[in-house]
Amino acid sequence: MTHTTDTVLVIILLSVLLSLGSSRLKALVETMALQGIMVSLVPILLDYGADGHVGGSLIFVQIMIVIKGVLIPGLLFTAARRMTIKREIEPIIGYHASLLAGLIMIMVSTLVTQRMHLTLPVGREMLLTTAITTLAAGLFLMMSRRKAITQVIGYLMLENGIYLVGTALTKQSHTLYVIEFGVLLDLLVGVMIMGIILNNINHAFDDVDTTYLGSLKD
Amino acid sequence: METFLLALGVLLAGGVFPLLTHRLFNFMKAVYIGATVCGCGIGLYAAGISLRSSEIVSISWPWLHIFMLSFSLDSLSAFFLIPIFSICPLAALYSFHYMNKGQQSGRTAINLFFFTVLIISMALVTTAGNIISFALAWEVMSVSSFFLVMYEYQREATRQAGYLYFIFAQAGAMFIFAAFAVAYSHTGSFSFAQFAGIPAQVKVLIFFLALIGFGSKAGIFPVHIWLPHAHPAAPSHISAVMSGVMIKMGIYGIIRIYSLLEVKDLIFGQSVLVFGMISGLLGIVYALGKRDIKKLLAYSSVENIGIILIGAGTGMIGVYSNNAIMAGFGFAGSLLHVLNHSIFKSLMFMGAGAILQKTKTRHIDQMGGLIKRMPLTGKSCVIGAVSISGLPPFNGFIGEFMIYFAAFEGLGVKGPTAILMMLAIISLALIGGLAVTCFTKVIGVAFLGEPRSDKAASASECGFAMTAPMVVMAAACVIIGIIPEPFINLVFLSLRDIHGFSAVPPDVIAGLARNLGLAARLILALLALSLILQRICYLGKEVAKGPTWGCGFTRPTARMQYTGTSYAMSVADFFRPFVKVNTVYSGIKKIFPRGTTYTTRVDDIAEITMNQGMVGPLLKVLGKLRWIQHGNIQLYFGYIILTIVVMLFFI
Amino acid sequence: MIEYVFILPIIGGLLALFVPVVMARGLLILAALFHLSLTVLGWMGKLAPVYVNYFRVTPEGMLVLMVTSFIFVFISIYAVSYAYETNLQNERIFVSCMLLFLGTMSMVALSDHPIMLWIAVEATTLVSAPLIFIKRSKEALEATWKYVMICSVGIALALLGCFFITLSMDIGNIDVALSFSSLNLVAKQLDPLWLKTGFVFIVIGFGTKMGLAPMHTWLPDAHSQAPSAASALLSGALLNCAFLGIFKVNALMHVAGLGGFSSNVLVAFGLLSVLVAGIFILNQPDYKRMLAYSSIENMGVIAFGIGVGGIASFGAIIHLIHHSLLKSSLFLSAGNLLLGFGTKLVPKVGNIAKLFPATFVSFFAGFAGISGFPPFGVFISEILIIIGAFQAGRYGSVGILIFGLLLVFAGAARIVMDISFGETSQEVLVKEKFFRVMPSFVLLLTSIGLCLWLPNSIYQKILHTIEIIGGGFHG
Amino acid sequence: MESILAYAIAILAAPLFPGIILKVKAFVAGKKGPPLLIKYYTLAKLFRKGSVYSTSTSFLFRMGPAVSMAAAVMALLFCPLAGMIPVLSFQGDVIVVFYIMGLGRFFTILAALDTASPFEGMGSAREAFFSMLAEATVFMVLILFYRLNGSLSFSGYFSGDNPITLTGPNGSLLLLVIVSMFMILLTENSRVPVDDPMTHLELTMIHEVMILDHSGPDLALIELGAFCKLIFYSVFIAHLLVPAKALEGPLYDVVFVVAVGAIYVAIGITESIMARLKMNLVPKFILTSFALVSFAAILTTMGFI
Repeated sequence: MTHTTDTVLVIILLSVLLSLGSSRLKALVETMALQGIMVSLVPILLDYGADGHVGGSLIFVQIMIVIKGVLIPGLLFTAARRMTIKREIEPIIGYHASLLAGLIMIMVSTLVTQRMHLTLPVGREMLLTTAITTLAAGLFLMMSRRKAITQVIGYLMLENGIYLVGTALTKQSHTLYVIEFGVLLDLLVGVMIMGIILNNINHAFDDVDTTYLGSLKD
Repeated sequence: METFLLALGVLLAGGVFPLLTHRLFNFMKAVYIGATVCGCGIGLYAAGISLRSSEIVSISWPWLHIFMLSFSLDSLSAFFLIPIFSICPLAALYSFHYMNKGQQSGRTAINLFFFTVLIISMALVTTAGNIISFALAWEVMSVSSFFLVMYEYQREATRQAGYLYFIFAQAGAMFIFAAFAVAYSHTGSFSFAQFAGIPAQVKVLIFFLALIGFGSKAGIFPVHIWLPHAHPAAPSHISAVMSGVMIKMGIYGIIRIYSLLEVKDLIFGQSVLVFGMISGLLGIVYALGKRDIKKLLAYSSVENIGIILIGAGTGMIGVYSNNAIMAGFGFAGSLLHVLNHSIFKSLMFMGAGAILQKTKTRHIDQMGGLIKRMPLTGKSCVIGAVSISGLPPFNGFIGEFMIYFAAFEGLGVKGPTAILMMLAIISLALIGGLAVTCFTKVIGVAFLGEPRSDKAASASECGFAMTAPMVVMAAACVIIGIIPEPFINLVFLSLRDIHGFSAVPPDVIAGLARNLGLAARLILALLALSLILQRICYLGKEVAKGPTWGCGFTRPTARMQYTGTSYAMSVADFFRPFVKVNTVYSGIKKIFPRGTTYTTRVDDIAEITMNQGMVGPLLKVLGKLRWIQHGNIQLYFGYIILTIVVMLFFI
Repeated sequence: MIEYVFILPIIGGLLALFVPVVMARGLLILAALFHLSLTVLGWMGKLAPVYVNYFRVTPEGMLVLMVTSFIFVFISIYAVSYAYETNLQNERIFVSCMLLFLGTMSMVALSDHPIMLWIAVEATTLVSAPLIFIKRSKEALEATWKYVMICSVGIALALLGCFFITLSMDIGNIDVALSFSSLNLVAKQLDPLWLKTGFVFIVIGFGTKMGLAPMHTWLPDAHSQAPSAASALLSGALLNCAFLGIFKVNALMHVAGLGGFSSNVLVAFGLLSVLVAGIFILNQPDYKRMLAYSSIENMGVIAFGIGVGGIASFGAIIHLIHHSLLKSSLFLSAGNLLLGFGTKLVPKVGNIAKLFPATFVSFFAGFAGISGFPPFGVFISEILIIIGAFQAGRYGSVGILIFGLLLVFAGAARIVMDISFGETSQEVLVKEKFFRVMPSFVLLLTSIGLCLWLPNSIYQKILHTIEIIGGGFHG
Repeated sequence: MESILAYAIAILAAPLFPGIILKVKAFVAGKKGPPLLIKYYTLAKLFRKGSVYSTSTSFLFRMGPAVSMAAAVMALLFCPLAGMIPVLSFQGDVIVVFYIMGLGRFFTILAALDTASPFEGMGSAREAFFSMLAEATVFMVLILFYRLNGSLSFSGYFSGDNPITLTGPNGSLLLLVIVSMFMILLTENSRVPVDDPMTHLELTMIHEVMILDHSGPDLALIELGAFCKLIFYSVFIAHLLVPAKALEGPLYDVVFVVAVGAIYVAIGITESIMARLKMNLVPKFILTSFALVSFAAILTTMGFI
């Protein structure tokens, strides 16, 4: 099923590039939903390719899809809807430059993957490249955008990337669903809290621009 | 040792007492003084026992599973206990009338409590037997003295002084800890006993770290800066104890660490000597330039620390060159000066305190004529001033003489030592001359002549609790001066336990002590004779009273008297490159000028250098770095990423 | 079943959302006391974990748990009195989050599985965010945002680190349960490169939470904006929990023979933190921020001590205990000042020696303690750390450390003296009250007490804790 | 016994010698000058008089003369006169002597400041400053002597196996010492070019202004002390001039007394041919003497001797 996996990975990469180039918040959230679903699919595809036992993980993947693909984007969507300004007007790094940076990130990730000298199962190089790109793009997004909501999206992307790294690198045998679930729950609650704060920021400043959030300094 | 602990116990009980009974103001003070005197008496007795017997007593308890708190009492410790236990009760007595504000009884009680803590911690510093006990006692000493300085915290100057002192205390402590830590890393034990086995280069490092640390407490020249701020800020009996006793703990530390390291190098003695000379000379020059009497006395402490270090350095070089007389007299002079300085400096500070209480000013140019209004204080201070200038027949001379003696002995040593000894002797001579200038200024301007302000004119003698300690100390100055034999024997006795110290032939000591005593008694006798002669000459003659001859001025006023500032200025000017003299002169304008001002101020170059050369630039650089916390969350993410990138290079 | 230690507070926390405010207050104190008694039982070894895959009673965990539990009792007393006096809005949320916070922190202390630890640490971030936000001011909002975002990103990196450790297992072809205790047994077979990478990410990740520079940026904001009870908890307990994560991985590194690397990393972060704290404490206009930076400094000192190892690691653990006691006491005193003056600005407050004598004593004593003056325990720990650093031959590092400590001391002393003795024109809004003063005194006295007499069980726990990283007295 | 006799003679003869100075000065100026015994007359006159004490003064004002007198008399005790051994002597007595003189100065200064007169204050400041510098020279001389001779007492310097004399092995160095000691003598005894005892302008005075308010027996004591001090320094220099080993017995004593007289003559000639130095040049003058001795002392450490 490498084809499917690769397709999924390419979609993830595309979503990364899309999010780097998009200025509309709504579109960003939608992209994230797509990415969340795709990321959730990766382990099951890999697993299926390996030995075919799907069982418990299937339920888990469903939960994950719900959380990453529906709940979290939903939360963000609600948050975004309340905002008066629905565009990232003046990003710190422009969209074209961001896209270019995204391409560079993909290249660097490929390089890094090769330099790691890991004996990965077939097909996982691509996964690792995607993972690192996603991770880096997440961090990049957080640094280069002013809107608070974009930062949450960046954070989600970072999480996705890390999750992918985890899937790519480690054997599934370590997976304890309690743990996975715990991580997910943290993510969900985290985004919920971020959402609440976003709302409050929006309420307090009439915008979710982080330039307003710079009064605490030395 | 039990006696010693009993003394501490009595002191502690006395110290806690005021906290409980501060509403009964005078009763509290009386009981406190009683207990302190009692405790210190017992402590002196314990020190005496220890000096007489040659065995070293010690005691220790386990602490926190990992340490031993150990205290031991050898002859050197016992010697340093003497000033602690003899000056402190006098200062406590002094405080009875000095701290006379009943409405501040709570604060007074706290002050008395910390005073006791200070006494106890100083006693423990001198007896500490290992690294941990020393550090503990040292820190308690710093923090308790800090609170004592902060007594009058409403004043801005006091807060500044307290702050400065706090910083210096902590920085000094850090250096001491570092020294101990280096030692520990080579001995692997907290005990002092194994210090001797440390490799020679490491010993140098330890010694210099400790020298900086102890030096900042003692007030060695470049790190003395806190001293002239803290002493004026503290209540006078506290300044007396801090200046007379506490800073000697720094000296104790230096001598102790020297003795423990059993050093063989010349560099130790040389550096101590050089620091001594610098502190001595610049200390007294700055003292001369100051107008604030307590600041002046504080700088004079720097000077006396310098003299003590010159003695100690000479002694160390003597040990290195196997010259028993040089070693013996160097150390002995240094120790005797420790004792002497504790007496006369406390006396002077108490005198300053008495003036301060009565005239409400520390500005020396606003005093004058006080000896007629405060005769006991004045006379005691004259004796103190003669002693502190190192003049015979009082005690200051005895110590300085022994240091001279050692230094002259060192002139015979080959190599660079002779040059150093020459410098030491010249410095001592210059210090002596400057001290005379400085203290004639203090006495002449503050106590003699006509009062320069109304407050000085209306001053009166202070209470017996304040004059009694001063009289006792003045008497001690005289007694040590004219009967020096037992005291010289005492210091030689306390040198016993210093390592590398070979005994000086007793006949040399005895001969010298006898001669000094003889000289002192002779000058007193001659003085008595000439006084009698003077009296005889005036028998039956008419002695008239009249105004001072005005040299042609018909209406001299008190304000026309020579001020202390002018008195000192030519000397301060002479040392110009090391002393910054700031003059503000408004000039004479127009044909009929009016109201011009002229002020000069002497600034401490160490302080200027510290402020402008170190603290200023440092604050500037650090201020620039505050940009780090920029408030921008994107930047903060950037830090994290940067850290990752940097760290990945190190994997 | 030791899991009750965190389950009960979490249940209590959830419950508190639905009961009347008065009951919630009672619940808070009750839960705190109950937690303490459970902790004591656990300390004595009476309770064993049930989910052995995830939880385990370790000496370091018990130390942290004990400290947390102990200070929580007194902070809760303060918090109740504080909430009562200030008519805190959303008090139920406040109480609930306090309890959840306690629960998640206890969970951190007991976790043995790296990712469980991670989950618990992330959970502490999430449940403490409302605590910071409780006042709903714009500044609080900003602080909370920064807190949540920076910590989340940081902790996400720690998760990456956990994955790398798993990877190092896979490469070493080891198949054991993923838990610190089992990893320690096979540490030598782990792939060193990936273990090192994992360590770096975990240090950066949990270091963010612990407040190591340069990831500390959220800390002064969050600590200064949170209500003082929460600040005390953040500083006194939360930072320790994050430290625990680093400590465990560091121990693993030591067992794997990579102690040299991990030590250097910790020393570097430690020194940087101390210096950064020094920079910002000088001329700091806000006394709560000053305390926050002081926490950064102390975390730096702890990291430094652990990194140096040997006798210094003993010092570091002692430092951890006493820092928690003293810093939480300081934050509680600062809370009294904030209530009393209504401002956090140093130039506006002053003369508390006269206006708030009891708070003055506790504040000044706390400051003296945290600066390393006896009879407080930081004195011992700083000496031990300095000694240990020299023993390890890190002369340059210890020089920087001492410089940094002095910077911090100089800055803090200036502020504390201005507050204590300086003049103020501010009016006193609220007088100090017994229940808001008592907790800080108890915490201070505990520090003094532990400096006079260290119970054997604590001593043994510390020794066991540092045994694994080669710490101790004769090593 | 001999020593005590010599000591008594020295004190009694002390006022005689300043007469020589006056005579010499008069001679150079082409005048007749006062009688040789003028100082005795003055003293006698002063002792007969009463005094006026300023209302500003205290007991210290009266102590000043007594102390300065006692100090000078004490210093002479340690000084070997001619061929006699001194009345008292021990290792280190030189230090005691110079410090005792310091004591005298201390009280003179206090007595001056006690009068509240601005001029006396000014004089005191100068006196303290200059004598501080002079002290450095004196101690440098002591250092040099110790290195030459290993002794720390006056009697030790000029007796024993290795006495300090011009004819000795280090005679050349002593020339430097003699010059600088003479300069110190001029400084310490307030002679031209440092100070002018004859001046009438208080602003320019040093020593004289300090004793302006003393009168009668007090002034006499001060004068007597000053004479003793002068003779002390002269004797000291005379010892350097007259070779100890070359002459013996009474002849030596005679030559010695002549030498002392010669020094007074030299003072007189100096006073006649030199003008006073400007006040700010005085420190330079003293430092010159210091430099001379230091040069000599450093030579000894460089291995030349």
